[in-house]
Amino acid sequence: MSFAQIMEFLRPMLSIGWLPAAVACSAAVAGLVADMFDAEKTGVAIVAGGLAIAALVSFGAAIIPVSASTTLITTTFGLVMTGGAFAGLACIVYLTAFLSCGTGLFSLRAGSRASAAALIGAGAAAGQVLLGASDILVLFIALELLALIAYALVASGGNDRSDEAAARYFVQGSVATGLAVLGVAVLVGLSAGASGYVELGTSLASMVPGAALLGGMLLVSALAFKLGAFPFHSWVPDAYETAPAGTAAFLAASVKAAAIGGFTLLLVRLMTIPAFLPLVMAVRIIAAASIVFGNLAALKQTSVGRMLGYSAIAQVGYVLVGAGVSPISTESVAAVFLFAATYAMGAATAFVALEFFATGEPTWDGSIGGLAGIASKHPAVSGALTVALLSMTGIPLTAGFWGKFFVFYGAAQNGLLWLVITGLVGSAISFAYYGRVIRSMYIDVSATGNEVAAEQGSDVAPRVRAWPSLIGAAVVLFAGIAPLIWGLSLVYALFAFR
Amino acid sequence: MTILVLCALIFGVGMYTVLTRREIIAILAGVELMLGSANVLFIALASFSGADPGVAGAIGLVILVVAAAEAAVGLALVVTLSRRSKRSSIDELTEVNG
Amino acid sequence: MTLEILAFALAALLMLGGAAVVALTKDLMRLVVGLGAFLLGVAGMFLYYGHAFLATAQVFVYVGGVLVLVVFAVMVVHRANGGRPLVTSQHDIGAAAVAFGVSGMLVMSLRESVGGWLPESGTSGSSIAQELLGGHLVAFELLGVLLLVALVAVLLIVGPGERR
Amino acid sequence: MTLLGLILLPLVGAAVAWIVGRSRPTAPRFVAIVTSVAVFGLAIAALVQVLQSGDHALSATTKGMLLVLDGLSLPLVLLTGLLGVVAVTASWAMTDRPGVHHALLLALEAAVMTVFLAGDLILFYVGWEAVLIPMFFLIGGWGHENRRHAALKFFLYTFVGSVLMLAGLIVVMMTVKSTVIGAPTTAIDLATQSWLFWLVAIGMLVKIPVFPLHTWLPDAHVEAPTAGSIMLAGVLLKMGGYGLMRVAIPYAPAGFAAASPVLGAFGSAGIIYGALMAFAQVDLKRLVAYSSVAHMGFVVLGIATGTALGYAAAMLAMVSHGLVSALLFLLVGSLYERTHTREIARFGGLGARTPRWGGLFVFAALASLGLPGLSGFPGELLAMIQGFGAFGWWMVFAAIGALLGAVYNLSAVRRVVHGERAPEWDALADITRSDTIAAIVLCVGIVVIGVVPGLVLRLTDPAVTLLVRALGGGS
Amino acid sequence: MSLFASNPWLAVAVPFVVAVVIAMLGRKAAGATQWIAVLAPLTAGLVGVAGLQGSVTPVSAPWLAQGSASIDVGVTVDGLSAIMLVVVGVVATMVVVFSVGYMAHDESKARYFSLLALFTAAMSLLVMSTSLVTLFVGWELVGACSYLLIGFWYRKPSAASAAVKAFLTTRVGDVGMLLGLALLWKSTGSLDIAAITAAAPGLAAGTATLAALLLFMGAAGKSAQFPLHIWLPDAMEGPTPVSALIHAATMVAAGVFLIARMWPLFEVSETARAVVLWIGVFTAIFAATIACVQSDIKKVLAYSTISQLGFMFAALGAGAWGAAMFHLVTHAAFKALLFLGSGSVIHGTGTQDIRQMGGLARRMPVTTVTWVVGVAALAGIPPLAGFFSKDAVLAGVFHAAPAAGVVLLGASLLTAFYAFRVTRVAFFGESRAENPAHESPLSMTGPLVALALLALVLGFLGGAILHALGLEAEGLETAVAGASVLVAVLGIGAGMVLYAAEFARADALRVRFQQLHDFVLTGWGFDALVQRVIVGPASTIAGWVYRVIDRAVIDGGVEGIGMGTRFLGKVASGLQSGETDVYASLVAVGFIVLMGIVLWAGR
Repeated sequence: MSFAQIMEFLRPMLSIGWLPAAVACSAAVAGLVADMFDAEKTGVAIVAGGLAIAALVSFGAAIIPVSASTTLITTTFGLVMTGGAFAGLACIVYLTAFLSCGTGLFSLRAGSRASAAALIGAGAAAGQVLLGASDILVLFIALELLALIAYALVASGGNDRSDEAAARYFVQGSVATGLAVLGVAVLVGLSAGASGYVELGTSLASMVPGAALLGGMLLVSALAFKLGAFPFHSWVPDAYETAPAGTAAFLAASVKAAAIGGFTLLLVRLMTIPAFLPLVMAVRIIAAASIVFGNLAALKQTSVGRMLGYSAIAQVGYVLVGAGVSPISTESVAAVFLFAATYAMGAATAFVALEFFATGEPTWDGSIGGLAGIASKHPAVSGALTVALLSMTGIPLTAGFWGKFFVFYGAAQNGLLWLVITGLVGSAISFAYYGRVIRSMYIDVSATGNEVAAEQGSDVAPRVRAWPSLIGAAVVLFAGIAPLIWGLSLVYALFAFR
Repeated sequence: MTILVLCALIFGVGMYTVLTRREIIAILAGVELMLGSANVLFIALASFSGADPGVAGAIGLVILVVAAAEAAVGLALVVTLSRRSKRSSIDELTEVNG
Repeated sequence: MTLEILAFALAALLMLGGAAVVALTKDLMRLVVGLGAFLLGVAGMFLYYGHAFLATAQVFVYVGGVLVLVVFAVMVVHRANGGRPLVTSQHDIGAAAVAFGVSGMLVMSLRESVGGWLPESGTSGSSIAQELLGGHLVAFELLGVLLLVALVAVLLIVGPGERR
Repeated sequence: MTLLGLILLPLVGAAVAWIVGRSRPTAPRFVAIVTSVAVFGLAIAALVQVLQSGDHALSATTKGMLLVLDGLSLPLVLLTGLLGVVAVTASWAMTDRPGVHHALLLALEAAVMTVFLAGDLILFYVGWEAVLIPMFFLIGGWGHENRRHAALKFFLYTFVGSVLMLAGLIVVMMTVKSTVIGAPTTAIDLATQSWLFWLVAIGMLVKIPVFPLHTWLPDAHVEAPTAGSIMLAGVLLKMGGYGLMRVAIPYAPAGFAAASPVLGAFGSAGIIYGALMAFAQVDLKRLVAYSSVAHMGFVVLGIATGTALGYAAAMLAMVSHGLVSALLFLLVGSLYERTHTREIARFGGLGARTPRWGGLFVFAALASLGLPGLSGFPGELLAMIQGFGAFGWWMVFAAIGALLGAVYNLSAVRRVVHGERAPEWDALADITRSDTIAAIVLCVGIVVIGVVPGLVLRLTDPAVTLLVRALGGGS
Repeated sequence: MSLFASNPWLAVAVPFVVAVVIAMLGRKAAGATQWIAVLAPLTAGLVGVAGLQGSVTPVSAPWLAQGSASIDVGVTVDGLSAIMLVVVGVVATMVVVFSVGYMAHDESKARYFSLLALFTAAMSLLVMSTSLVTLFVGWELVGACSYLLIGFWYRKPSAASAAVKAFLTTRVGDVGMLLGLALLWKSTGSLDIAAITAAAPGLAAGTATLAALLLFMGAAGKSAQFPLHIWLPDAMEGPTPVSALIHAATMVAAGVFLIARMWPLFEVSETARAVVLWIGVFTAIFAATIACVQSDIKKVLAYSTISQLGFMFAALGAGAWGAAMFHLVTHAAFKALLFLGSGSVIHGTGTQDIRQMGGLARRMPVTTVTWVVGVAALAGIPPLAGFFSKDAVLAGVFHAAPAAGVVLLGASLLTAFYAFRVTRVAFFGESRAENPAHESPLSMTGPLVALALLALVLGFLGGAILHALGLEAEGLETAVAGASVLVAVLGIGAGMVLYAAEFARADALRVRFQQLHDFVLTGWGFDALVQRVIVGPASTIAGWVYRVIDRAVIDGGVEGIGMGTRFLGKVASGLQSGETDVYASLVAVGFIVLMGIVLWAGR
């Protein structure tokens, strides 16, 4: 049974767009049921399994050669686009969620792990909806759903610091939700209840430019807040620092990838209206601000989580460089999706590795210095974290390089050389803080000396799982090296708008 | 036109409450103000632009439910904050920074 | 005709009064009452626009549910430090400018697209169900997931409490 | 397929060395020596193939990669192969995590080979960046007190430079619409060329390093282990010069023509500055590091003349500097392993105590000051007389630089090898056998190229004439 | 002989192979190897003789070729190089033979003889090259060998620094020469000597003068002319045979050879010749005065060499390059004789200070006789070789610039005076040495006798030498000859009288002019000046530039940028102060700003 035959057999099933979301949600519910019977570990495992299946299904949907007859992008209920590039990005959303649950979320308090896993499962499903949303209402609901999940996951740390970060995140988030509701009210209200992008197109064109602009900007701001772009970034560092590393992986990777998808689609829709053309300038300014602020602020950090938070702000800046091109073409959206995928994989692997360290090394206080000499104790996971950090810096032979390359290539074709140089120099400076983590892991001698720590590490291992970070690193490395061997076209395979 | 000014005004008051109140419960109330006024604005605009009442109602209901869910989670946060670390005003919430 | 205007004015007054109380009062209990008044005003507004179902939903969900929750939260929070629960706020011009800046922008940009001063009352008719289960099925399903997630989230935030 | 082998073989070797190293600490060096010798053999096989092939170039493509080996890259590939072997022999007695050390060395060699063999711009950049990672770990892992700072400074400094180069390469790929390296079919318009050349060249100038952009080199060298220094000085610096000739100049000839006086000036300034700094050093390894800045000044000067002989001078100077600096670092490293200090003041009269090491060091110093008959001279002579043709009396500085070269080299010999024997080193052992073999190999190379530079020039002739004709430059 | 005629490159290859062989054999077979070393100069000499018969075929090949341009290298033996080869061959053979005895008890003999052979190879390459490039290669290799030989006893710190001083000072000259090469390459498009000399007349006057002067700078460095002469006296730290070979006969003569070889270039530019003339004259008189007060026998000879080279450059400057070459040949013979003589004296008495010698005539008869012959030749007493060559030089200089001629006469007077002063103090009068001196063995006295015979015979071969150079031999100028003989006799008299009977008169004279004496003793204070002005501050300047420019400015700048960004990072992260209301207002302000941008950009 060759690969093609398997694909042929699976084709009818894979073409159902919402299948992965259904699997993820049912897994979440099953996880909750298991939790009720105090079977917490199995609950998390069920959710993880469900997410794995969802990831595989959407991967299949992304790469199966769609016969010419069927429409390019299959839409479900006409409101959520699935298939093609959207399935590709959905696959990444599910994969990163799977990695996050795969760690077993041991850094959370006992008793709350299964519910957190359930939230992650439901969140991944909502993520797929968000990234494919072609209806303002669906976009809004998915956005708020993910917001609620995010507040809960940050608070799941179970200590004063995480409560404080969650509360602050909530206050900011509610202001953003207020703006979103206002946006929905204006856009949908004025277009006589038509919330789908298609009908919206016509009514927006006929609407008074000022109103359309206001509605559009409200929604863009809400999404920008979800992304954590510069003016709306304040929640990112606190959330990533205090949230338990496993859940932070979900927040940083899958939620962000989904938000990037949703944001880009909204931009594509809005950019068709002449009134919105200047929006591109705003996106570029946010991009540059995010890159500069994110990179600079991350330099001073001592906590790894907080540093990754600031670096996330910078990474969003790079995405917006790709999104801020004026004639948005399928190539530029594909480049943005690709970057979202490579960044999500990198971030997920990093946080999952931090989860391993947090539970494997109880004495670790989350600081960069605390990781000194850890490479000799946990060579595999430190290797995975190193690959993740190198990918986020954009060093070749990792997926991150291709992500950045195509985004900057697109922006350069658009004549945005100043933005490209800011982005590139920003990613060069980023090694100043990513590199410090690598340096402390490999080069610094740990205070307790390597020998003593080596044997002590072995007995804690059974509970803590290293395989999620290894899978993540393997994907990042494979995606980095494969294009060199099988050609650049492979890079577009997952995100081609065939 | 009056409904527009009214809703906009109340939205502003809600935002003002969120930005200036020290206690989180009061901030929650401010959030409710914002979301409620936005919902009313939607219904008004929908009826003005001749939307089918069913659709407007459905979307209105969606906004209402989302706002309610948000309030519930907000309250949960408030309760945990006061229970676990005896803090309810945002001036005490400055431990995580830098 | 005047009856409708009267009803509209009453609802508007309720909303505005409630909002003002929430923004300015020092006493937490009076704040809660203000919030209740505002929510009732919103329900009245829905009624005015002919969305009976929505009004009832508003009353039940908000005035019944959320308000009670708020009172409960107030009890929990202030049980600890006793005395009349006081509420302080740091009035500063900057925040006012920002807040009313947004509303000003709102008014300025929507001015043309919204007609005359007189509010028109909407026609009634409750075909919400067809809509929710027809064109907006996805929204309905997502709403269900959202509510489930809200429930789980609250449980997670509050924490497992004393295990059985 | 030999080209692909040149990249994959060291990678495989690295993996094997790393795996073997975890179990038996003595095994990886044998794996490393076998792999590096095999790679060098493959390089010679490639040389034979190129000589036999009609158009003096060899190319191999996989779906993703295009590898090209022609006159410009051949000498450097051979140099990399040779220095790979020398680096492994130099770290023969390495006891501190030998497995990882040799693995990193071989990985470094593979990355450098990718740069020299890259046929398309993306692969060129991938190789260019990939070099930083093993070097970072080599400097960090086996350095001395200041290794943490030096490793990060090295990585960041060259990374910012190469990121700007990437911006330039993106603009090139965009305007020329193809990523294959070579003179562009549709020439880029002159206006962009003027700044494009600098944008592309900045990454390379940092790597060479050209005079003001050199401060990362001494720190990196002082901290790098002997084998790391040999590869860093011997091969990594050449990527800059090679990059200029292979990528920067063909794509922006007009930009290069406008920039060549500035390049020439910085090149000559580098010669004097490097020599002056070397003379002022108290740390022997830092002295050799600054000597690299001086020697590479000749390379930049040669390239800046923009003539066939100028490029030939650059190639000769690069190959010669590769051999000479490798020999110097080998000797300084072996001395450090036995005395655990690099302070020149504490040395003295080592010629008497360690005659073999002393003799080799004097030979290396003479080669480093560009004594005729040794490899340094042809390159430097050509660079200067061509430089005179292009820049006239500015060459006085380059000539004075050559004089200063003699000053610091001979003063180093006087303070270390000659003079009274410091009592401290009475029981000092002479250079080890493995290091001697490696040193002898390098010395033979230095003399051969010094006496018969035609060997290198015959290889580079076709490629250089092609390059010059493409640019319409002078003879 | 035909073997050498057909392949002249043997003169370079054989010595090189000999050097490698001796080095390879190393300490073990030092005894045997030293005799192989003789082969090297012999081959050079034989090739020279073959060259004299004029039947040598030039050999050349491209050395640096790229694209359309190429620089060729090659070797040939014409009249000029044949003479030089013979001189090198003869003197080197004598030195090697002498060294066998002199270095008998030195344990690193192998290194000594291999370096000597290498030197011969380099000298032959220099002399026979057809292209300026190979000439420059030989030029620098000769400098390197002199560096290695001066610093032969490298354990002595003074020898080590003298070696470095020698190499660097000659290298300063080479800077000029390199620029000269570059200028010639640019203006004539080739570096072949034949091509350049052919194109010389066609060159613009300025370029020709400049090129000539630059080449002269190299020559002045190598031949220790003022101001680049400071290294030669210190070079005496090396073994005496080395001084005899390199610092008397061969290497230092390379400068004269270079100008002779590139004569057409000098012929064209008047000013260049004038510079050469006056530098030569000044050096002659300057060095002569210093030689008069030296107490170290080798230093006297060193300054004497500088002075005699001054004579040769004066002749060149005056246009009589034939006379210069003739004087070069004779000077090579008798100066090598004197150096080897001093070697034998040092070997015998164990000291170099003439004040501790005295009365050696009785103990070392052969050395004394040969020494006297040499000294007489140096002073220019007929019929010895010195007289004829110096006369030719003086004649040439008088023709061109009579004033210069008079100064040279003065210099000849001083030459005669210091020559016989040393002889009187060292060889006659009472013996002041503690342990009695002993005569050197035959292997050392043999070469002395041979060279003495040469000093006698060479005078008459003047015509043959000039003929070999392609010039016709003029007769003797009676007036000039008479004057020079008179001056010589006067000098000798003064020397003998002043230093008779325990130097009473000399000491009295010195006490009266003590200050002048000390000033002249230190080489007119020039050496100290160079030390204070150039060498001393060099390391402080380098240190200063390193600390200030490299560390503070450039590296400081780079580290500064690093710290700057880190500080900006602190500022940026300051924004995250933790106040919730700031965070919330940021969202609202963000929206307003965004809206503003879009409206402003859209207007």
